Amino acid sequence: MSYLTDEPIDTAGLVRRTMRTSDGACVVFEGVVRNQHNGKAVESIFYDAYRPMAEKEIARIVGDIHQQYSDVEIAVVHRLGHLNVGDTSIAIVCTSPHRAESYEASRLLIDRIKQTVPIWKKERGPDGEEWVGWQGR
Amino acid sequence: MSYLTDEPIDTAGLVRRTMRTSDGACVVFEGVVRNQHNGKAVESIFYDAYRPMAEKEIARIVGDIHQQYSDVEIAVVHRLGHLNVGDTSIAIVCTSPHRAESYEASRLLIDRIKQTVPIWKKERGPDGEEWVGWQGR
Amino acid sequence: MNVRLLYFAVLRDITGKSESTMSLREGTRAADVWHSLREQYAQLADYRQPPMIAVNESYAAPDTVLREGDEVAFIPPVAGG
Amino acid sequence: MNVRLLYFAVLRDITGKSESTMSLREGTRAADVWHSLREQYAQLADYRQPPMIAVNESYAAPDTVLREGDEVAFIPPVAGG
Repeated sequence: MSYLTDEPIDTAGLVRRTMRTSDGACVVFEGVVRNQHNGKAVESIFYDAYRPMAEKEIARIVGDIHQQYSDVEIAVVHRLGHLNVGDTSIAIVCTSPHRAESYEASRLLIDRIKQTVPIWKKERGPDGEEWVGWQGR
Repeated sequence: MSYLTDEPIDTAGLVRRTMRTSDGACVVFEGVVRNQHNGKAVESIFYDAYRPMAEKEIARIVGDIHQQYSDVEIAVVHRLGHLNVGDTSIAIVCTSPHRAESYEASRLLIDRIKQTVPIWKKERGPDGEEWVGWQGR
Repeated sequence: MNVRLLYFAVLRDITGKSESTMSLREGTRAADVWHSLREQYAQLADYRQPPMIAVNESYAAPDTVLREGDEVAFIPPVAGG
Repeated sequence: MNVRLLYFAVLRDITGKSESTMSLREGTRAADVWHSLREQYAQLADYRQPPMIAVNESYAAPDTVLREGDEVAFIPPVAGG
């Protein structure tokens, strides 16, 4: 299964396909396009990726976290392309018999995905557009 | 608005009504009826509550967390009555500009709700039924 | 004076009712009401320590002195979530 | 020998292409390729430190020696999530 999609993310469907009858807890993280970033207005975002490598990187991260939290079932979907304010860019679903593991796994997953997965975003606003992270180098 | 319901919880609708355009993160916790508890098979659960007091307690907890995490928008719904395995008993939605606060607020909310809100559950399985927590006293 | 007792969860099952009115002497404390329930219901006899207590929809200490018209509920171990 | 270069995000905008093939001497290191891009594109001239580097879809050190047919991508600061 692919971790990347060009379509709107169906978070409820993802939860439904992830939950097992032995799970008592489900923690969902959704990253959503905000209307501003560092004080600058944002109207939309274009997400770009090095797709085959991004798939491998996410798979590696999911594998690591699954090894560390073997009770946790994990689903991750990152959307690419043009997104508007309010659109979900990433959904991470963690389900487990008890809640502590799902909270921890969820937090680690998003932190690591943001660190190393080759995905980029170009923010568009009334003042033009820019690739996030490049200007500050 | 009431924090208690006798109907299935519409988590996606709750998220939709909670998100603001300035929010970039949404953390959802769902508690779900499991098929076992301490090794005993569970078929269904009956949730009972001291309703007016439960409403006040949840409101008090939400107020406390909101004071501690003023950037976080919070929604909580607890379902009462008869639930089957796989049904969501509680949904907690936290949204904020950045993710750290929503994760922390979400975790604190469920921990505190489980500690003090006057809600009880009677588990039903092939071996009969029992009120959770009473036997162990 | 009279207080209104509410019964939830296991206590409703044990007492077979969801509420009752109890006549009390002035100065009666919440924990005293628990002990009178223990005398009436054999299944509660072993529970010397009262569960958590709510007076008028708020948690209250066991030594809270009750007043005319108070709504009193004993709160068995909660299990929400 | 030849390697295939992939350009993403800001680097695609700056170079105006999404991939190219580059002829290299044996023993060329990944960072050397970055420096030849800096010579070609004025907007990259100030970036002495290469960004993260991927060789064949995995992160690799800047001093990695490239081989015939390698797929090389420079990874600007990522911003997924």
